[in-house]
Amino acid sequence: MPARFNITLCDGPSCIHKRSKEIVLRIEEELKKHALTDKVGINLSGCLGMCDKGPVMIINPGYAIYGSFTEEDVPEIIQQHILKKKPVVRFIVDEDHLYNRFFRVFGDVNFFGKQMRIALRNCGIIDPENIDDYISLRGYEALARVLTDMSPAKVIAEIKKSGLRGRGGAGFPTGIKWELTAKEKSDEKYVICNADEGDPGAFMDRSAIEGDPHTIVEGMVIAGFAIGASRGIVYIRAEYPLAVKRIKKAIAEARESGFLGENILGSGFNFEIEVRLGAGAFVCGEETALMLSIEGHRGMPRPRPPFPSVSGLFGKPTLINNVETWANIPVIILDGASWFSSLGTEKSKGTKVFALAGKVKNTGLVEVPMGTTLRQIIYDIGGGIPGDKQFKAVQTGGPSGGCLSEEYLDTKIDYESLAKAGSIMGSGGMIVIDEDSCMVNIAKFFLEFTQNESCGKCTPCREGTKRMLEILIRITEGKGTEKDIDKLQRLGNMIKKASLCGLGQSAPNPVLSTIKNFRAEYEEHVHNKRCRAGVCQHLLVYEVTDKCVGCAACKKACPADAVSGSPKAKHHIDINKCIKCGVCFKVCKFNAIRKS
Amino acid sequence: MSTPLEIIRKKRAEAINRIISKGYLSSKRVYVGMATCEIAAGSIEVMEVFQEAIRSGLSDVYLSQKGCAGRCNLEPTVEVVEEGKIPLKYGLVTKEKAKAIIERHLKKGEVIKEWLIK
Amino acid sequence: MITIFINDKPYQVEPEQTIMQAADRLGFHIPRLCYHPKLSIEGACRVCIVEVVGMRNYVASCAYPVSEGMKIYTNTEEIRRARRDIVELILDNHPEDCHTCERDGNCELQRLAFAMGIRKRHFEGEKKHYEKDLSSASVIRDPNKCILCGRCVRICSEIQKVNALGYAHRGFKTVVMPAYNMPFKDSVCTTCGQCINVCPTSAFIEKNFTQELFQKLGDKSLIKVAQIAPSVRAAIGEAFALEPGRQLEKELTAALRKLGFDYVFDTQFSADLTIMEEASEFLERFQGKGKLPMITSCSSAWMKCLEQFYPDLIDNVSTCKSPMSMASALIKTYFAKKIKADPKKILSVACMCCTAKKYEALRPELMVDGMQATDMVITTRELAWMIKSAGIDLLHIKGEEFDHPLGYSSGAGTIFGVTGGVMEAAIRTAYELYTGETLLDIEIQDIRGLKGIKEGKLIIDGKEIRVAVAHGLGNANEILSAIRTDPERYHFVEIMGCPGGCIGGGGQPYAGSNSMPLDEECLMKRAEALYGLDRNKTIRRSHENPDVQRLYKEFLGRPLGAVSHKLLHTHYSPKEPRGIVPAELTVK
Amino acid sequence: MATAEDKNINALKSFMQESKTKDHPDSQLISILHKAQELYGYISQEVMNEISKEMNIPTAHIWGVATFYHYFNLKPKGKHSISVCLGTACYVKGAEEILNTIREELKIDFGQTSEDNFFTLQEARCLGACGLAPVIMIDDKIYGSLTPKKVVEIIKSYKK
Repeated sequence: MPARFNITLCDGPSCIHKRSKEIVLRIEEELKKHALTDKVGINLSGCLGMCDKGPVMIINPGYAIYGSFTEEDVPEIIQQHILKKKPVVRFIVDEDHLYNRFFRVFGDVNFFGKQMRIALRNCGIIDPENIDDYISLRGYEALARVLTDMSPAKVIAEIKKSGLRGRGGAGFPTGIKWELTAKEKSDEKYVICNADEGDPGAFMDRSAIEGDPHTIVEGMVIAGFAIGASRGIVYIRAEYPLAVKRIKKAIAEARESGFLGENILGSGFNFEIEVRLGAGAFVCGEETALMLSIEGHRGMPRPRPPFPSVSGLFGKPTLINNVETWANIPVIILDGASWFSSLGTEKSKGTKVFALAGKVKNTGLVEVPMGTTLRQIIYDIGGGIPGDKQFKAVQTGGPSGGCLSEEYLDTKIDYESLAKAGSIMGSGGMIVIDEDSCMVNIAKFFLEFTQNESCGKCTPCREGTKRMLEILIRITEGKGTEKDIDKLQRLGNMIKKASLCGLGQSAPNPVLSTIKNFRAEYEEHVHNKRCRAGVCQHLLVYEVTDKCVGCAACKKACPADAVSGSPKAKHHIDINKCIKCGVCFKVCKFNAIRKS
Repeated sequence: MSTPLEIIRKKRAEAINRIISKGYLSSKRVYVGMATCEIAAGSIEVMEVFQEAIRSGLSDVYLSQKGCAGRCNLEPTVEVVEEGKIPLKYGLVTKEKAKAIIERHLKKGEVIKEWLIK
Repeated sequence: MITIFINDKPYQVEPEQTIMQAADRLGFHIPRLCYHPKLSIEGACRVCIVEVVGMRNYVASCAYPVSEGMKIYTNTEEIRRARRDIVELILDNHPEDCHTCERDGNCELQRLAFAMGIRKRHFEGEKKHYEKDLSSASVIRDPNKCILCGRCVRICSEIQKVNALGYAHRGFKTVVMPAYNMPFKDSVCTTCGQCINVCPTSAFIEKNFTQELFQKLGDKSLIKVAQIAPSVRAAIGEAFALEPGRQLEKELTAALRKLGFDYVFDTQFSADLTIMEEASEFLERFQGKGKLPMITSCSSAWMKCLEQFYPDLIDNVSTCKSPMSMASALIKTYFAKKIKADPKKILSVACMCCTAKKYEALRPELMVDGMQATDMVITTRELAWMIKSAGIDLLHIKGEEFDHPLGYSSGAGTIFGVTGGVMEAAIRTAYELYTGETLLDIEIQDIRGLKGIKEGKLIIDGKEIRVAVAHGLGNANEILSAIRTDPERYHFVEIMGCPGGCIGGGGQPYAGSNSMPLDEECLMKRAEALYGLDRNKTIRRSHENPDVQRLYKEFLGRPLGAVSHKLLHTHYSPKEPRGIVPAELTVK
Repeated sequence: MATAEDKNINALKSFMQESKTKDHPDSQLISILHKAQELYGYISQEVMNEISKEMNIPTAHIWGVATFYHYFNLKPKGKHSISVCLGTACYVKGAEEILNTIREELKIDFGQTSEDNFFTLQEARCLGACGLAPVIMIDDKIYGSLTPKKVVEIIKSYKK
């Protein structure tokens, strides 16, 4: 059973100076006293960056940050917070809005206990259509702070220091992107929020905008100030009408309250945001295609350089970040880059939101610190595989990502580890696959998607993915050869390196990674004409079982005359004539047809 | 001249006052999930049940919508917060369940344990 | 200068250029397909990829700039294989009918496939299948042959600003087509044929009349009459592997007779005639009878463009027919009478550098006595093919002279084929007609050359005349927009639909294996061939052409007279669909 | 008297007038197409011609954009539109089988309208109801946890 509580104690030099080592001992003692040792985990962390308030301790769930206490206060905190589930307010650092959240999500500790919510901090907590709710939880305070006593350079330095990387897929350091755009001289610059979330099965951005649209607005205004831009654009899928409505409402409310428009909060800074709708093209998530789409063109990516930071929308320097990245900005400003960078792994800081779906008990949106393992997400948060089925694979990164097998379950979530394992972080889709799914078919599904979404501009993606798909279809129909697997790899590797944009460059990933991690399944399809998951229709064998009453429904329905038998006697399917259409299976009212 | 920080503090105080004036300090607060996913699962009907109840006299309850907290498979969700108590979240709420929550939990204070998200 | 390494060897190159440009100058010809120096960078075909040390992926050399210390590999085993596979992918979705294809032996894709060493196929699968569009009078569109390099789309929008073509649908289903996939003939297409020029395959090709013509040439009951446009002689040699710039006027005349034509006339003669009419028309307008500026009307693509894009400027356009249509009108009247033949028995064939002339020939306004004046138009390419197909040795043939009475031309008629030529010829005549003096300096340098828009001034009898010349419909747009806002800006404007004028026409020979279509150097050489012909003539002014003078004396009377009006002038009217030149947007 | 048709075209025209007052009016093309679809349910050639004239954008370009984005319908739709979610969660849970059932039942494929003009079949990437996978949406109503048999019943219920 996973630990229900987690105590994270700052182990920085200044906290050690304030007797944090002794405090640990005291906590352990106290836990023992209440027989809580196996219900509460204790972690030590690097400096949490609140040295003036040391010693500092976070108790999760709840993110209650305790500071400026002594060993003597430990029993009270343990008894109140953990036993009585009532945090000791007087030690809680700052007017911490995170505190509020503790009780809010408490009823749901299995799901939320391992999570850490930064980007989604307000999602499911506030009324997204009421700016007062957002403001009451320190909303727009980060913006106010920036406008009060930070220079643009200082804002950028803070974002750089936080180690935040783009949450849209590639993981480019956000601060550097800001810096590059800031240093371009131009009469006009643009800030864009990329909300063209198109991965099948991913809905992080939609939830974030629907649940907390103001944080996006706030993040964008801060960026506008930092890079010297006065125009922002939210490019969002038209398929998300509610999200569109809420972001529009948030923009209007923010304008009314003086967080947008002229002379924001009396600072003299001006910034406007408009909303542009996508129209059903996955490739528009690619930044150059997105900008062309805003300009009123077909969303066909163009070669880079020039990069958007130099020549982007309407030829002006442009800063593009995705929804989740924007949602992190206000928190970094409010709680500090040091705190943010204390979370996560060496190269990937903060948290990441995943849309957990597929064959897992608790499907949903989860936000976890970088460095959490796949196993923790799938089993601790997701509750494992339903129906006692066997875990087979986890697909991360959507159609651009890869499928990882069981041996990778202890991979820590960060950009580099996932890439090393053969997948990507991507925008955060996470699909759990169990033994009932065929990996060749899964690869086919993703490739069908990218093939359908290819813009058609460059040859490798337009023509190459089509050929790969044809080969996969051949394999799933039992017509594949050993050479086909080699061809998939040859094409896949070429398409990865030769395509114009990220869509093409990553389109072969699901295929290549399944060949790498599940080659045996491919070979079974090719050599033994067998699909172990029983998914590939053409490889199925239909048989009549003893349940057959001889109603002849299947015989009449069979388009290939493969069924024989006299009335009221058990029928028989001629495997050689059977075209595996499955009609007999569908028409049988007695469940007498078995496919295997 | 106030600094932006001073302005925002003032705005926050105003915002909190507005929220309170809408009945935030009622003894029970009810939050209905109203994101696309929740709506797809039927949360609009659920919301209507609560709204109707308030219209027909249910008092001392603060009703609000909220975004998606991420529990896809248990939607629609309804959260009941009672001052000083642990918040409770109901999952897979239907119109009928919503009526029961009003009758039993909101009016009589009886927690319907079997519908809670554990 | 910066240092880059190509295949491990250091080179000093200029910064601020692409890898491809640098490599070209160093003698590395990186294979390419969608790239065209006159068009925007597409980066789509991925044939020009190279490896760059430190880059995770291959780099499209047409789009990527060089930088100090960059290590580039253009020919490793890996990149060769990737390129090869990319070209094979293109072939996989291309009809494998090379030996029955119009461009067999002349096809960029075919050459590329050969150069990539594709001897075996790995990835065949489903191919696209679309209907051919045969509706246009000039240009056939065959989407099955299209490899989506987008050059046609770019030339149509960027150079011509016609925007008749665009990409439609997406992914594997992407097709280049006119709006709504409407028949080409109903679109805004001006039939200029530049899409044919830049197409690497035969997705665009002229409507071919060679078989029909061979058949008719064998018909003994017909009197077969040919005329040759100036630019045909300047370029046809390229189809016979000659370097650009060698004119084959006399050889062509001989070849046409060998093909079976009874009379071979020169469109340059009627060019002289055009100048007589047009210069007179200009002088009339200049003296207050009619609208100024006057705009030339020789280019049939421009005429279609006028009616659809600039109907408000119709009154500014000269009413003169094109030289081709003037010649054809005379062939079926004046000449028919002369040889005492039934004009209905005359087959009038025009050999043109142009695809739009095929469209022009069908214009009902140009009918003469109820007959189509020009029965058939073939392009330089079609003519070259016919000569080869008939086994005529064009390069070693003994040259012959044109027939009379429509065969003799002045140097002014010759330079009609080059941008600025009509204007230059008109000035040579107008000046002398108006002032009665001889213009000494007849080579007007201001309006020569390949600059998009050329302006000049001349003083006639103390009055300033401002002239402007544009070639390519995109450049024309600039001048026409200027005229719309300031009608006083010019007095006389020449517009040619194709880049370079007729020498760059949509019917000219395909570029060879080492040249690009619309290559400027090639255009300059074609131009020089015509300027050379002009220089070597004793008569260089249209009004001095003795055959033209005789024609007026015997038949026409005087320029702008009643007979002229009937046979040599025409009219234009607004047409749908209305064309649109967007203000800032170029189709991407 | 203003017909519905006049009303629509006037609404579209005034939307375009407003678009022209903004910076980079050409860039409003996609918004205008959205507006047109909102008004007419689909985008006809006549409407594209209208946009072309009003906004000074070549029809070939408008056509290219309209055909690139799958959100735009270029043909009128049936009385009801069925969107089959092909998001990953639904796919893993059998959306393909659901889709094939609908295809067989109505004899139409994506983007097509049944012969009786009753149903138009569309694909959706994720309807945001992953918890109910596999799902379809008919008009605005979501049907979840489907089986082939259930789907057939649902379709039949609309035909009654």
